[in-house]
Amino acid sequence: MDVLDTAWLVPALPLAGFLVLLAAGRKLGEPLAGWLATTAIGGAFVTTVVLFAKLVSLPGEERRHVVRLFTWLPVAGFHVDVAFLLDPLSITMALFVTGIGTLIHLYSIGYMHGDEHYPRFFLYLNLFAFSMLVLVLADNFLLSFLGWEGVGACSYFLISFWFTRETAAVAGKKAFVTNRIGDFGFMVAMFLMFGAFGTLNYWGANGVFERAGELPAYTASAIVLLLFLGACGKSAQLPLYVWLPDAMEGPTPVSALIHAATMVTAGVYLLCRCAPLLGVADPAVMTVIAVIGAATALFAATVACAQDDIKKVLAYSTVSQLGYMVLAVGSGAYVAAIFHMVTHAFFKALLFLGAGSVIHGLHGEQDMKRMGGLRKWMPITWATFMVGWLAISGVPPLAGFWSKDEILAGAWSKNPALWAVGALVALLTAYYMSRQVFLVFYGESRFDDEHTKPHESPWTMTLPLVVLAGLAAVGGLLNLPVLKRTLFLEHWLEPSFGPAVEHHVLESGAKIGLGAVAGVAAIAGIAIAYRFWFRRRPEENEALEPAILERAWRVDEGYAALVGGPGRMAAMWSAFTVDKGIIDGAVNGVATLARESGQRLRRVQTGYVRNYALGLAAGVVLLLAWTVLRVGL
Amino acid sequence: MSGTVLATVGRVDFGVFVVSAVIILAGAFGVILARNPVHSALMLVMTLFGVAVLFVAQEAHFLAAVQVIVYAGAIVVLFLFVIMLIGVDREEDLEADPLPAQRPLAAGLGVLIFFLVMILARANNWATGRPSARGVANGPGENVEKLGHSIFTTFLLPFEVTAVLLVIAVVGAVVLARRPPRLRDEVEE
Amino acid sequence: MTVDGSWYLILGAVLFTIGAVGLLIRRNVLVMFMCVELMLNAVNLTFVTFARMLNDIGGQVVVFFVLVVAAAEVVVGLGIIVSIFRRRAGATADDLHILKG
Amino acid sequence: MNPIAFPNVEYSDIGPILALVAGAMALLTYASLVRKKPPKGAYALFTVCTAGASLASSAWLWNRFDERGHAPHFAFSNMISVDGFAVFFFVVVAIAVALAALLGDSYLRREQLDGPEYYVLVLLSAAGGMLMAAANDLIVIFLGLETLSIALFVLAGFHRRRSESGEAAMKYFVLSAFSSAFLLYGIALVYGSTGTTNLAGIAQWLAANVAVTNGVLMGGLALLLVGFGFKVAAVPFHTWTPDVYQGSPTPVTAFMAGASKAAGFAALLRVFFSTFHVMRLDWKPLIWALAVASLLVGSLIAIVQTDIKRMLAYSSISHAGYVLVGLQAANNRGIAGALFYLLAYTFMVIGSFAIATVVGRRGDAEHSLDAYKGLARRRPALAFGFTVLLLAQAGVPLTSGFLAKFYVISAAVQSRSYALALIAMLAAVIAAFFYLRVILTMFSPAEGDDDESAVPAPLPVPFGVGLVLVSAVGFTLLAGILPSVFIEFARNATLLF
Amino acid sequence: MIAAAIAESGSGAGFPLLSALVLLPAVGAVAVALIPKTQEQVIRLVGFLFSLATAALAALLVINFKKGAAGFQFLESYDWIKDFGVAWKLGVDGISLWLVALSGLLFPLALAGPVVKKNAKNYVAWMLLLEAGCIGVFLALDLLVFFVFFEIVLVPMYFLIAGWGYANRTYASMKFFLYTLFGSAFLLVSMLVLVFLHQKATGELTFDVVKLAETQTLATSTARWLFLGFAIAFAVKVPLFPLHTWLPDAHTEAPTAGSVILAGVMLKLGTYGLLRFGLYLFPQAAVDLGPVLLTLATIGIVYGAVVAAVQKDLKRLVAYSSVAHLGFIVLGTFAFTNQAITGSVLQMVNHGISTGALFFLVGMIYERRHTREIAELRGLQKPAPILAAVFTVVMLSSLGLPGLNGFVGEFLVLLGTFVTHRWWAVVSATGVILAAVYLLWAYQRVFHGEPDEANASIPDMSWRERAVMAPLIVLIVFLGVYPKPVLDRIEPSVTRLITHVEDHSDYRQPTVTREVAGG
Repeated sequence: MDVLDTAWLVPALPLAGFLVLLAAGRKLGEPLAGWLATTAIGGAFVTTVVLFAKLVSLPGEERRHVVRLFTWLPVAGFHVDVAFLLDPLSITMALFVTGIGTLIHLYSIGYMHGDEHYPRFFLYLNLFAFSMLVLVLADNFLLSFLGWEGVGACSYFLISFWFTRETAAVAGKKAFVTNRIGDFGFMVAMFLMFGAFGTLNYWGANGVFERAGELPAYTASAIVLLLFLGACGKSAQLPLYVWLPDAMEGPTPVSALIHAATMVTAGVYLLCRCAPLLGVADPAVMTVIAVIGAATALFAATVACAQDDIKKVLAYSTVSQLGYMVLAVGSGAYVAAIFHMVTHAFFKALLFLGAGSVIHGLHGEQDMKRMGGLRKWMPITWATFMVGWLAISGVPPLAGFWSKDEILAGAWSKNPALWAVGALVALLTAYYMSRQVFLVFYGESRFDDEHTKPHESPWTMTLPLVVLAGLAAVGGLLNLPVLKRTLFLEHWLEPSFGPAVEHHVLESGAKIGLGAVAGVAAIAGIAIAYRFWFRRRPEENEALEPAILERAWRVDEGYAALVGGPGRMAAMWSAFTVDKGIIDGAVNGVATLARESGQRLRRVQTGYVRNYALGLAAGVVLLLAWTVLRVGL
Repeated sequence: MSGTVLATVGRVDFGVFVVSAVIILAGAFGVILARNPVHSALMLVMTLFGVAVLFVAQEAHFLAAVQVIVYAGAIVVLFLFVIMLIGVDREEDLEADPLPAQRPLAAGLGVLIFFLVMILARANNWATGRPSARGVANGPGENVEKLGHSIFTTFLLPFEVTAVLLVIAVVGAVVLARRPPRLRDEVEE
Repeated sequence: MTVDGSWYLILGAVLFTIGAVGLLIRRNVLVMFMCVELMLNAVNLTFVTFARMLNDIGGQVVVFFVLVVAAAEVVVGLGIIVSIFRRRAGATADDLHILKG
Repeated sequence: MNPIAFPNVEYSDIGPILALVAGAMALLTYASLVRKKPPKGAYALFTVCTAGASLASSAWLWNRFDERGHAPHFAFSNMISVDGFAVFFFVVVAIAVALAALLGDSYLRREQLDGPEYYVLVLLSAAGGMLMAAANDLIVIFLGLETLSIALFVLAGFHRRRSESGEAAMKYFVLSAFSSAFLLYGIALVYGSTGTTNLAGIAQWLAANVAVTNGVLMGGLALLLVGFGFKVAAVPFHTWTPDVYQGSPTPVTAFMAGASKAAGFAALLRVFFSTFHVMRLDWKPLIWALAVASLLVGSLIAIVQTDIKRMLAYSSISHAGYVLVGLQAANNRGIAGALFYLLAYTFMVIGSFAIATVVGRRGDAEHSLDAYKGLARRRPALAFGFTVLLLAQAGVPLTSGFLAKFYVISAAVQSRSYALALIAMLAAVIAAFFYLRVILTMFSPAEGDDDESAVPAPLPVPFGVGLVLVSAVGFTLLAGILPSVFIEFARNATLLF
Repeated sequence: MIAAAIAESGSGAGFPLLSALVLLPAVGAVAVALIPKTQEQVIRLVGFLFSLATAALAALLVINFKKGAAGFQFLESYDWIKDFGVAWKLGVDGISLWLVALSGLLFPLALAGPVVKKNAKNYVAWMLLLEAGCIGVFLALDLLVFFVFFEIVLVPMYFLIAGWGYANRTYASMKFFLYTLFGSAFLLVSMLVLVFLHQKATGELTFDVVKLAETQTLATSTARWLFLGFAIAFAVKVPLFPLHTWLPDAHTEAPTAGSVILAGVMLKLGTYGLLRFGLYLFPQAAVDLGPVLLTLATIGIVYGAVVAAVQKDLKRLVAYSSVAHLGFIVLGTFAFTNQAITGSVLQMVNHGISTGALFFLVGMIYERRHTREIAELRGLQKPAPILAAVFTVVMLSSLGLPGLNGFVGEFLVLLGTFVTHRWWAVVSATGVILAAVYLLWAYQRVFHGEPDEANASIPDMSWRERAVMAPLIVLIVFLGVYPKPVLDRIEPSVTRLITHVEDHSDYRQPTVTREVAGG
C-alpha cells in the first residue's frame, strides 16, 4: 500500500477527536479533553509530515496523488467523490494548518483553563481542523466547499463561544452571514463550471483545470470573479471584510488559529488553487483582484493605526496582510502569496497568542491604553512578541521581510502604482505594530497594579510562543531569493500552479532596490511610532487617532444603515404589508366576501310568505323570458 | 245544419263568451280587490259560474255541473264557513301594503307573465298537438259517458289515486282541527 | 262561427294572471287561497278549451282530477288556517314571520 | 251505453305503492276500531314493516326485469312505467319511510303527539312520491305530487303546540299551491301543444315534430320546471325550504328532505331527460342556471346560519344544485349520478336530522348551534356520527357524499360543462365551511364543561333514533368505501328506463 | 417501455406490501378507537406500536426495493369502481419510495414525542388515520385513489389542529381545510377532463396514471389548461407563493406533532403531485409553463426567507422557512434535469427531516416556556445545552450546510436548474444567504445572550426527547455525508421521467446533465 493512500488519516484524526469529544467530552473534562484534541491534531501533523516526506521523494511530475474514499453525490452525469488530492500545494497547506493548529491547541490547554465549556472548545477546534483539512486536501470544488462552509460554521461556533455575551453572539452571526455572501459566489461559480465541464474535479482527465483552456474567456472571467467573491468573504477583503474585526469576540486562540493563520487564508488558497483558471480569465479580472487586494491592505492598515483594543489592531492587521496576499494573487505572484500566507501564519499566530497571553495575564483586559510596561512582568511573552513585531514590520532578515518583498516585487511588475500602495502599507504596518508594542510592553503601567498582578503564562502557552517565534524568525529561509536554488517554495509549488503561472523576472538589481525601499519603509514606520508612542502617555497623541479611523471609516455604520434601515424596512413591509395585508388580506377577503354575500342574500328571506311567492313569480318570469328569447320574439 | 243557423249559433256563442268573460273577469277582480273576505268569496262564486258557462259553451257539460256543485257549492261554502269560524270577516285595509315594494312588483310580474305567455303563444298556434289522442271529445255521444269511459279505462289509476288523496284530506282535517291534548307532566323518554 | 279557441285561452291566461297577482298582493290568507282557486280555474278553462280544440276527451278528464285535488287541498288548507288562526285575530299572512333569514 | 272494458291491470306492478297504501289503511282501520293504546313503538314497527314489504316488493320487481316478458314496460293504460328508474325511487322512498318512522316513534312520544296519524300520513305521502317516480303521465305526476304535498302540509303543521310548526305548514301550503298552479298551467300548455299528457305520447309527438320550435310547448316546459324546481328546492323556487324545514317537526323535515326531494327529482329527471330528451338543447341552459344559482345561494346563505335545521335546509338547496348538475349533463352518467346522489343524500340528511331530533330535546326547540357545544364530550358516538354525516355532505372522500359529487361532476365533465363542474366544486368549498363549523362546535367545550364535576343534562338517544343513525352512518361509509354495488344499482336504474 | 419496466420489477405477486402499508395504520386507528378512553397509556402504546409496525413495513419496502429499476414496483391492482375504470392500484418507484419511508419514520416519532394532555384516544386515532392517508397518497397510481387520499388527509389534520392546537386554532384549521379544498376543486375537474378526453381518444375509461401518461392525446392548449388545474391544487398544498398564507397559520396553531407531520409529510403531497402528475401527465405543458412555476418558486424562496426573518413567533418563522424550502423543491422539479429533479426528491425527504425536527424542537421550547414569542426567549443555551446543540445541528441542516442533508438536495437542485434556467438558479441561490440570516438571527435571539430568570430555569432535553431527536440527527448527518444509497434509487426513476418528458415534448435535456454513457 502506498503511503500516500493514508492521506485520509489527516482529516480523519481531528474528526475522530471531534467525535470522541462529542460523545464523552464532558466526562473527560479538563484537561483531558484538551490533550485529546491536541493529540488528534498532532497526529494529523505527524501524518502530514510523513506524507510530505513521501511526496518530496517523488519526482516533480508525479507529485500529484488522489485518494478516493467513496462516492458522495452521484446523479447521472454529475459525480462527486469524497477524494483527497495530495500535491505540493495541498500538502503545504496541510502542513502549516496541522502544524500551527497543534501549537494553538496546545496553547489553548492553558488559555482555556477554568472555562466551564472547556471540552466544547476543543470539540469545535477539532472540528475546525477537520474542516480546514478537507478544504485544503479536497480533490474537487464541492468537497472543498464542504470544508469551506465547515470552517465557516466552526468560526461561527467559536466566535460566539461565550454566547451569553450579546456582542459575541452578534459577531458570530455576522461572520457566518457575511461568509455566506461569498459562498454564494463560490456556488454559482461551481454551477458555471459544471455547466461548462460537467464535473467539479480539480485535475484528472476531465478535471476543470485540465480543460480550462477550452473555456471562453468571459466564462472563465465570470467563474474567477465569482470565486473571488467567495474569497473576499472568507479572506475578509473589501467589501466583505467587516466580520473579521468583530470576530475578535471569540477566545484568543481562535483568533490566532482561525482568524489569522488558517481559515482566512482559505480564500487565497482557493485563488491559488484555481491558478489555471485565473490564467484563462480576462487580464482585467486579475487587475480587479489586485486592486481590491491593495485597497484592502491600505484600508485596513489605516484603521489599525487608531485601534485601542489589542486584538482589534491585530485583526485589522490581518485584513491588511490578507490584502497583500490577494494583491499577490492578482499580480500573478502565487508563490509569493503562499509564501506570505505561511510566514504570516507564523508571526500573526505568534502575535495573537502573545496578545492572548497578555490578556490572560491581565485577566481579560484588552485595552492597550490600560496596559504598558508589561515587559518586566511577562518576559517570554515580551520576547516572542518582539520577534513577531519585527517580522510583521518587515525588518530583515525576519520572515515577513522576505515574503513581503516577494509580493511587492510582483506588484511592481504588475503595476508600479500597486507597488506604491504596497510600500505605503508596509510603512503603516510597521507604524501600528510598533505603536502596539510600545503601548503594551513599554512605558509605565496604566492598569491598576494594586489589584492586578500580571503574570507569565504556563508552559503550555509559552511553548507555542517560543516555537512560533523561531519560525517567524527563520521562515524566510523557505524561499530565499538569494539563489535560484534557495527558492525552495517556488520549485516545490510549481507543479501545482502549472503552466499558467507567470514568472516575474526582475533583474536582481531592481529586486534589491525594491527590497531596500521596503526595508526603509519598515524602519521609517518604526521610527515614527517611536517618536510618538515610545514611553509616552497615550493621551498626548489623540491627533493621530482620528475618530473616522477609530470607527473604521464608518463602514459598519454604513452597512447597518443599509441593511438595518431599508433592508429591515423591506422585510417588515413584505411580512406585514404584503403578506399579511395584501396576500392574506385577499384570502380573508374572499372569505369575507362569501360571508357578506350570504348576509345580503339572507335578507331576501324576509319571513313574509308573500315575498317568497314574489320570488317564485320572479323565477317564473325569468324562465319564461329565457324561453321567449330562445324561441324568438 | 244550414248556414244561417251556424251563423246564429256563432253569434250566440260569441255573445255567451263575451258575457261570461266579463263575469269571470269582474269576479276575479272582485276577489282580489274586495276588502271583505266574504265579498271575495262571493265574487269567486261569480267567476266559477262564468267558467262553468264557458265549460258548457265548449260542450263539457259534466264538468260544468261538477264545477257548480263542487266548487261553487261545496268549496266556497267551506270558505265562508271558515271565514265565519275564525271571525275574519272584517275589512282589510287595501290602501297600503306594509311590504312596500310588494304591490308594484306583483303587478309588474303578473303583467310580464301574461305577456310572455302571449308572446310564446303568438310564435305559433296554441294547440298544435295530435288531435284526439285519448278519445274523441266533441263528436256525437254523451259527454258524461265519454268522460266516464275515459276515467275508468285510461285514467283508472289516477282515479284510484284520488281515493288516497281524499283519505289524506280526511286524516289531515282531523289532525289539524283537533285541539292538541294537554301536555302530560311525566314524560317517558 | 264559433269563437276561436284562442280567445278562451287568452281569457284563461288573464284569469291566471289575476289570480297570481291577487295571491301576491292580498294579505288575508283566505283570499290568497281564493286566488289559487282562480288560477286553478284558469287552468281548467285552458284544459277544456284545448280538449275542444284537439277534440280530445283527455283534457276534460284532467280537469276532473284537478277539481278533486282542489277539493282536497281546500280541506287541508282550511284545516291549517283554522288550526293557526283559531287563536289569533285576523288571518293575515304577514303575521307569520318568525321563521326567516 | 257501451259497457266499460276495464283495462287489464296487474297490481303487482305497483306492489311497492300498494304496500304503503295498504299499510296506511290497515293502520287507520286498526286505530279507529281499537280503543286500546297499542304497545310502545308498535305503530313505528308496523310502518317499518310496511316499508320493508314495499322494499321487498321493489326487489322482486327489480329482479323480474331480467325475466322474459317482464322487461320494463308501461302499465295501467300507459299511466305508469314500471322500470328500473321507478324501482330505484321506490327503494329510496321506502328507506325514507322506514327511517322517518323510526325517528318519529320516540319524537312523537316525547312531544306527546302519539297516535297513528303521523305514520298514516307518512305512508300515504310516500305512496304519492313513488307514484311520481313511476308516472308516465303528467296528470299522474300531478296527482302524485299533490298526494305527497298535501300529506306533508299536514305533517309540517303536526306539532300544534309549536307556532313555528303552524307557520311552516301555512307557508308550505300557500307556496306549494301557488307553484302547483304554475305546474298545472305548464301541463296544460304541454297538453295543448302536443295533444296529450302522456309522457310516452309526448315523446312520440316530439320525435315526429323535432324541427319545430314550439313556443307554447317551451313555455309549458318552463312552467313544469317551476313546479318541479319548487319541489326539489332549486333556486329561485327554494324560498319555502328554510322556513318549512326549520318549522316542521324534525322527523317530518327529515322525511321531507329525503323522500320529497327524491320524488321531485324523480319526476324532473324522467320528464326532462327521458320525455323531453330531444329538446335538451333548450332546457340544458335553464338547468345550468338553476344549478349554479342553487349551488351558490344555498352555500352562501348556509354559512351565515345559526340554526342547525335552517342550515341543513340551505345545504339541501345546494345539494339540489348538485343533482341538477347531473341532470344538466343530460347523459346516462349524469342521471345515474343524480340517482346515486339522491340515494346517498337521503341517508345523509335523514341521519343529520335524526341528530337534530335528539339534540332538539323536548319541544323541538334547541336547534341553535350553541346546543351542539360540547356534544363530543357528552355523547361522543353521536358527535362522531354527525361528523361523518357532515363530512359526507361536504364531500369528503371515503363517504358516499364524495362519490355522489364525483359522479355528477364527472358526468358534467363528460358532457363538457367544465365551468359548471368547477363552480360546483367551488361551491363545495363554501359549503365545507359551515359543515366544519358545526363539527367544530361539537368538539368545542360547552360553557361549564371545564368544570369536571358538573353533570351535563342527560341527552337520551332512543333506540329508534340510534338505529337510524347506525344505518345512515353505516350506509354513508359503506357506499363511500365499497360503492360498486350502489353505483351499479344507479346505473342499471337508468339503463332500465 | 413502461410495460417492460413493470414486467422487470415483477414483484407484484405475493404479499400485498403496499396495501398493508396503507391499511395497517388505518387498522391501528380502529384498534385505538376500541380501547376505552381512560386507558391513556395503553392507547399511546398501541398507537406507537402500530406506527412502528408501519415503519417496519416501510423499511421492508426500502430493503426489497430493486435498486436501479426505473419503473413501478410492488404493483397491486384491484378493481374499485368498475363503472369508472377506477382501480385500487398501488405501486412504488424511486420517487415515492423515500416519501413513504419518510412517513414511516416521522409518524412514530410524532406519536412518541410530544405528549398531548387531553383526549389521547382521539388524538392517536387521528394520527394513525393521517398516516394511512399520507402513505396512500404516495403509493396511489390511480388518479381517483390519489385524489381520495389527497383529500382524506385533510380531515385528521383538521381535527388535530382544531382539537389540540393553540389559541387561534379554529381560524387556522378552517383556513387550512378550505384553502386546500379550493385547490382540490381544480384538481378534480381537471382530472376528470383528462380522463374523459382520454376516453374519447382511446375508447378506454381509466384513471390509471400510467395509461393516461403513456398515451398522450391532448391538444396543446387543453393540456396547458389541465396542467394549470393540477398545478393550482398542488401549488396550494406546497404551498407556492402567493398561495401560501394558510401555511403559517396552520403550522403555528397546530400541535407539535401536527406541525411536524404537516411540514414533514403533508407539504410533500403537493410537490410530489407536481412531479408525479404534472410532469408525467402533461409533459409538454409542464415544459411550456415551467417558467411560470419556476418564477413563483424563486419568488417564494426569496420572499419566504425575507418574511421569515422578521417574524416574531418562532413557529411562524419556521413555517415561513418552509415556504422558502419548498420553493427549492418546485424549482428543481421544473428544471427538467436529472440533478435538479433528483435533488428535489431528496430535498423533499430532507425538508421532512430537518423541518420536522425543527418543529419538534420549537415544541419542546414551547413546552418549557409556554411561549413562542422570540422576544420572550433568551439565552436558552445556558440552561439547555443539549437542546441548543441539537437545535444547532438541525438549523445548520436547514440552512444547507455541506455535510448535512439539507445541502445535498439544495445544491443538486440549484446545480441542475442552473444548466437550464440560469437566472432563476442564481436568484434562488441568494436564498441560501437569506436562510442563514433568519435562522442564525433567530438562534441568536433564542439561545444566545444571558438568560433571564424565566429562561434560566428550564430543564434540558429529557431522555424521551433525545430518543425522538436521535434518529433525525443521525439521518441529517448520514444523508449529508453518504446520500448515495438514496440517490441511486431515486435517479433511475427520475431519468425515466425525463425521458418521458423528452419523448412527449420538444424539450431536450442538455448533455452535461445526462447520464454518462457507461458511467
